Amino acid sequence: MKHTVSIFLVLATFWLINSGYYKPLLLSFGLCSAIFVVYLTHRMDVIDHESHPLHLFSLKLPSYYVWLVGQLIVSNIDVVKRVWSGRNSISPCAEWLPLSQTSDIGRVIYANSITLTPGTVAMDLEDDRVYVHALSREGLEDLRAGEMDRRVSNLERHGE
Amino acid sequence: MMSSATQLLLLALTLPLLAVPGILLARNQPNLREAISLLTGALLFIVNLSLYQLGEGGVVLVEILPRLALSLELQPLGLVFGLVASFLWPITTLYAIGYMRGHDEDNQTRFYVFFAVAIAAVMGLAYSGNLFTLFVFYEIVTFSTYPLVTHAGTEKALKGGRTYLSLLLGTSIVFFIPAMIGTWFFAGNLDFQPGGVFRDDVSPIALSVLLLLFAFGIGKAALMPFHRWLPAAMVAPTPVSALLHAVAVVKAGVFSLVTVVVYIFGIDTVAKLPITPFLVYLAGGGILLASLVAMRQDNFKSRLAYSTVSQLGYITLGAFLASEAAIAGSLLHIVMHAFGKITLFFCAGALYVAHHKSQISELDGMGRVMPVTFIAFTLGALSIIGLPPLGGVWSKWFLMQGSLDSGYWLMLAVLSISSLLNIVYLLEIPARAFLKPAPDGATIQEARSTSVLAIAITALMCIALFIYGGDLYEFIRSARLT
Amino acid sequence: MILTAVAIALIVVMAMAIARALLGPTIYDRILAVNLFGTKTVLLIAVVSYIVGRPDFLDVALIYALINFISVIAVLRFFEYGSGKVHDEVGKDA
Amino acid sequence: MPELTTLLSSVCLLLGAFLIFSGGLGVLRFPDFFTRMHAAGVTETMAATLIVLGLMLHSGWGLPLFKLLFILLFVMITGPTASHALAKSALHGGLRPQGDNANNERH
Amino acid sequence: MLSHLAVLQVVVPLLAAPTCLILERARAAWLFACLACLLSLGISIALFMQVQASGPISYALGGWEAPWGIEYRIDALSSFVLLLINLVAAAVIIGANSSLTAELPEPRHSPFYVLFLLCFAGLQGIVATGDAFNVFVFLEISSLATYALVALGRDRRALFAAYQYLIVGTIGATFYLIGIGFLYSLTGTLNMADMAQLLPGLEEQRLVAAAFAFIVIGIAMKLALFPLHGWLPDAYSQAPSMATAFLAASATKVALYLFIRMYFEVLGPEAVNALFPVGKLFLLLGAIAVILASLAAIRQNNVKRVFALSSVGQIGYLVIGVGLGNALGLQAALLHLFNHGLIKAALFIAVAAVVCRVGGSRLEDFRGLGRAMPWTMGGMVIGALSLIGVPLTAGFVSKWFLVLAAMEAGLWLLVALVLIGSFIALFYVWRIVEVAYFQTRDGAAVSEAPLMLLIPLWAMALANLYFGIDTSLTVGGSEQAVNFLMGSRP
Amino acid sequence: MADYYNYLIVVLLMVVGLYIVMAQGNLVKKLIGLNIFQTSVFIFYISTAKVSGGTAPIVIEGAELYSNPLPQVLILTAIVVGIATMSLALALVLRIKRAYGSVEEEVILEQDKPC
Ligand code: NA
Ligand code: NA
Repeated sequence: MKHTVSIFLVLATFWLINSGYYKPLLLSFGLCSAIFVVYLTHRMDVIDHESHPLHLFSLKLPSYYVWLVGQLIVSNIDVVKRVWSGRNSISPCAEWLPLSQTSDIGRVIYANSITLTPGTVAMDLEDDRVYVHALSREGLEDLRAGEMDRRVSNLERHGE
Repeated sequence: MMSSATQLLLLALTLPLLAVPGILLARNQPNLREAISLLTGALLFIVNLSLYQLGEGGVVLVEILPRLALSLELQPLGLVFGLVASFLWPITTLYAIGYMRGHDEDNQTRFYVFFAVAIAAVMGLAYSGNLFTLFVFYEIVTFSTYPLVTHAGTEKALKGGRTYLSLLLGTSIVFFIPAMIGTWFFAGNLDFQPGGVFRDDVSPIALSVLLLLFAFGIGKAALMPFHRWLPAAMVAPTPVSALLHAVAVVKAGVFSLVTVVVYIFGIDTVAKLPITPFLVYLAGGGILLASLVAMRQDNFKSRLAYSTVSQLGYITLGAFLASEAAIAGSLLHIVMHAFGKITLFFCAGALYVAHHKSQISELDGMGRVMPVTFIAFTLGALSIIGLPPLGGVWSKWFLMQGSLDSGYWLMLAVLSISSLLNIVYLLEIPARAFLKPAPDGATIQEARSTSVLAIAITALMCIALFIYGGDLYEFIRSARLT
Repeated sequence: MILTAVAIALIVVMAMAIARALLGPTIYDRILAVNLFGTKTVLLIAVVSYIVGRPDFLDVALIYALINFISVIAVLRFFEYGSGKVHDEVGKDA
Repeated sequence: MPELTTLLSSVCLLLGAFLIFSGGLGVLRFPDFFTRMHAAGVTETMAATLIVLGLMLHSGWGLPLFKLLFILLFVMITGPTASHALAKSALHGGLRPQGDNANNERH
Repeated sequence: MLSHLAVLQVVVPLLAAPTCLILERARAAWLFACLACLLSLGISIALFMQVQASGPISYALGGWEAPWGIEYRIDALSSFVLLLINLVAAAVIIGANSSLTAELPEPRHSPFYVLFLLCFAGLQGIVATGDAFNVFVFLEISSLATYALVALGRDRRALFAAYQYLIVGTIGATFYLIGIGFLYSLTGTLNMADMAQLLPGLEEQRLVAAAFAFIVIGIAMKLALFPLHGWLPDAYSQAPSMATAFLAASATKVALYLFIRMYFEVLGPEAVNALFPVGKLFLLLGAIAVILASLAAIRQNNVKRVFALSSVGQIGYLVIGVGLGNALGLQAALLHLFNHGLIKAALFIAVAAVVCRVGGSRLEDFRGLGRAMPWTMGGMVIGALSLIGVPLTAGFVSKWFLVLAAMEAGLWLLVALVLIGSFIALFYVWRIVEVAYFQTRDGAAVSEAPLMLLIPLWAMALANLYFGIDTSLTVGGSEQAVNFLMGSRP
Repeated sequence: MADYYNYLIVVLLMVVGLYIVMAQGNLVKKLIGLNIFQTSVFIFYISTAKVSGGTAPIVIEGAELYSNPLPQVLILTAIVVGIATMSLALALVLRIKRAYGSVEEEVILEQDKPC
């Protein structure tokens, strides 16, 4: 139920922000469409903690984001450097790395974070490992060091 | 208040159709079924006789477009044809009883039903008041006779039927309809009227084209080269052949042609058209050619078929000669040939039913086995050849006079030569039958009594027509042709 | 002024993307290029909407972002399963 | 104060433009599909962020701000998803990255 | 009130469609669809009589006057065509239930009715609206419904046929859209009547010609005019039989209506022919269609295909009538539009009845049906005779006018072609009649078709006879339409 | 309309789209071609509606010259219709794929040959 409510709220705000017109007619249209979408999601049966992970919202999430943004900046600079300094500066490699998350959503967050940071891409995901392609061996080693893995797991641990 | 002519015309049209449900209901009691056909036939003949008494009158059945209607009209030409057809229907039925049962054919009910429908169509055709009506009934004749032609239902019969239908419908769709629409286009109406419907300002070329279209479009007239359907239709049982050759189909054809010449073009116009000589010679050539082909046929019925082709040549010739005498000649010939040829076919059928002989070479001495049949055959043959004391004399006489009037001397020769050929290929049959020695142990064995009766009647009619031919001629001349 | 510069940069990158799309060599390079092109279009629209002073074009950018993402996924699915090779997964998706 | 925001936005925009360009260059220059993917990633994350940020500063308070925010969020969410899907299907499609010394027994 | 009928004509089926979707039970949906179609038929009759009595009816949608708003305009031509569509639709929907029960699984029934009503509404919209773009919308509504209808067919080939049709149809509709775009940019209006007024005054007649070219190609695809007819035989032979009956009788006719509207009212023959001899082109294509399609029909072994190809040929006649450009030719085209609608309805309903009982429409499936299904075959024969153009059937009347028109134009070769065409028709029809009546059926006995199929079949068959004998309605209606079209231009 | 470059683009897209529809054997690619073809027409409409110097026809203060909104409305409709067509077409392709196991034209025709 809470998922339903939250998704409805999300949709409603999305509408309110995107339509600049606050006239009863248009507002009612917005209401209708939001309800309709909620109905559809129900029919598709995709509203649950998987698709709509409320339980992850906590103080740890922002702090993780902050850390992630930091990572982003660093890795962006790194990749751009390699772009300008030409081919022999890169050492592409792909490997399976272990992961410690227990829930699907956790693994997905980890994999997405990997992909989000330039220089590394999660290409495949299995229960206990993720197949990563990195632009440079260093990037892969950093991941193997496992800080990101730990942070995500801790994020998820709060969820239980 | 409908005039009695109107009522009688409608009656003539509907009477045969009224017989249809009766025939269908009685399909399990053959005697009752045939009785219905016979009775209706007799009634129909009486109706036609009373129409003959009235002499004039008409009725509009339905108007499809302005000046395009189904309408019936009494006129002498139609009366002659109507009388002949309605007289021969019961006779043929009489004969068919013997034939069909002697042969115990399947689908006899279907046979009698479509026979009746065909007769109804012939009535409509004979009394049609305009070209459109004539066309409609002409096509109904075609469709209603198809099941008769394919009566046997064998692949051979179906093949023959296909030729029959495709040639007749083909010619009428590709030639007849455009001719009709062209007539409408130039004349503005299609009503039959003595002297023709066209105004004088229509170019003779256009008229010639139209006449040519009619000549070939009316395929039932079997004008060469569109005669193939007639031999093809030989697959039909003999009563049907009789119907085709004497009563309904080919006669419907030549009658339509004569009507078109007289009432659509007008004989004076036709006489002046540039195309006419060509058509005359075409008819003459057809007469001789078909006769020559007929001589080489050993199959009894197909010899008769080609004989018909050439005899029809006489009638079309008379139409194209387009003098009053010639027209009278061709009308007379419609009658004379009807009785003559139906006799011949009856005889052929009788032979087939009684002795399963269909080849002329098998007929040696059969005269002693079937004396009545072969005497009748001889009479019919003589009538067709045109020797006294038989009806055929009259028609040939007036046709010859007609070709004299129109100045086609060559046609005299054609007519006389073809008569000689007739003698050769028709009289060969009784000659074989009577002069050759009989097959050993031959005893008299005619076909069934009803058939023999029919044969006798038609043969005697050939003589009667010699006696009353003059009156018939007078009646025909009473028609306003111009 | 600066906005224009950014727009030009974006257009140049889009040109690069097209070049990559043409060069390939693999189909995935092309899809990658197309996706890149799309995401840059989103930014371009956003920038242009400020150049011409009609921020309401931002809606267009947003919609375009949506469509671009969906279409890329669709194309990927097509090349994974649909391209003539028999895969029953397509059937399941009906 | 306004000139400060203008300055900031200009910086963001120019930086973004530069990163974007670098990304595009990478997509052109890098040897194989997987490496190009990383270059593309650059343009989707930081570059996009910077440009949108620049625009936000430029537009000032109002609805457009939120719309830009949405756009940014969207790019951030869909970008990696798209590249992941790409990489995955490339892998399925039989494309092998260079320096792939992983034991692919499950492939 | 009467002016509201103009829009109700479209709205009734358009609203009935979703209602059928809600009534999920097939039988309920069917009854409701019947109700809607009969109501619509009533409306069309009322409109026809109204227009006959007192000129065109105009209705401004939402009160916006043309050219800004969308105008619904029922004149002699549209009321004539509407009458045909409604007659056919009523006949088809009445028979649909029986035919579907035999042909399709239960769950596909109510979709059929929904799509049927949508298609019906779309077709009527095309005819009823006076707005060129609105025409496009309705064109697409009806087309989409049609594609889906075809895809409902039980054979998998139906899917591919529907796909092919979709491609061609969409291209056609888009071409039409381009043409309208040109006309709009030239005249600044989408209202066809206003276009007709404005176009003659323009200098850029070349652009007008371009617009016309696009529109003609677009419509020709919908019309299945040779050589753009490829989609038709597959679509018609794969769709559910009753769908085929409806489409064959109405869809191509509406396309021709649109064509006539554009050619004669909006652009004007003389204006167009001054730039390019379109009329001659139509004559040529029509003649080729008549001959080739009819010849192809002879070689078919599936009766549905035979009649489908014959439709392509008959479309040839229609186009010839239009191409002649004289009043008589146009009237012939309109008459044949109406009569051929009735003919094909009768024929395809008969085929549906056969499929319903025998399970197939191959030639050999017809063996001995003359005895086994006398009523069905009787109806089919009447339709066939009308198709050939035998006197006292509707087909004869239109052929009569067509030949007269060709004679008036002095095109004697065309006269010959038309008649040869119906001669060939005789052949392919005869093959069926012969198999049905003169060959005997082996295997399981076949019973006569259900009454609910015989009723519409014979309604159509008798209509063929009636309009072949009492031509006052058809000839009168078409005459009015011709006078309206010929008079509509300065 | 001084310069006709927009027509040039329209024609180019149109030809490309039609070519793909004709030349491609793959049903999905055909549809892509069809889409391009339709899009060209949309562009045609919109570009003819452009009033030089006019801005998007959403009323704002300080703008007096707008482009012609009607064609844009029309094309909005046309786009919706186009999407409907496309979705129907794709649904058909899916079912074809299930029935024939392929979306290649010649494969499909090959399978139906014996009939
Ligand atoms: Na003879
Ligand atoms: Na002779």
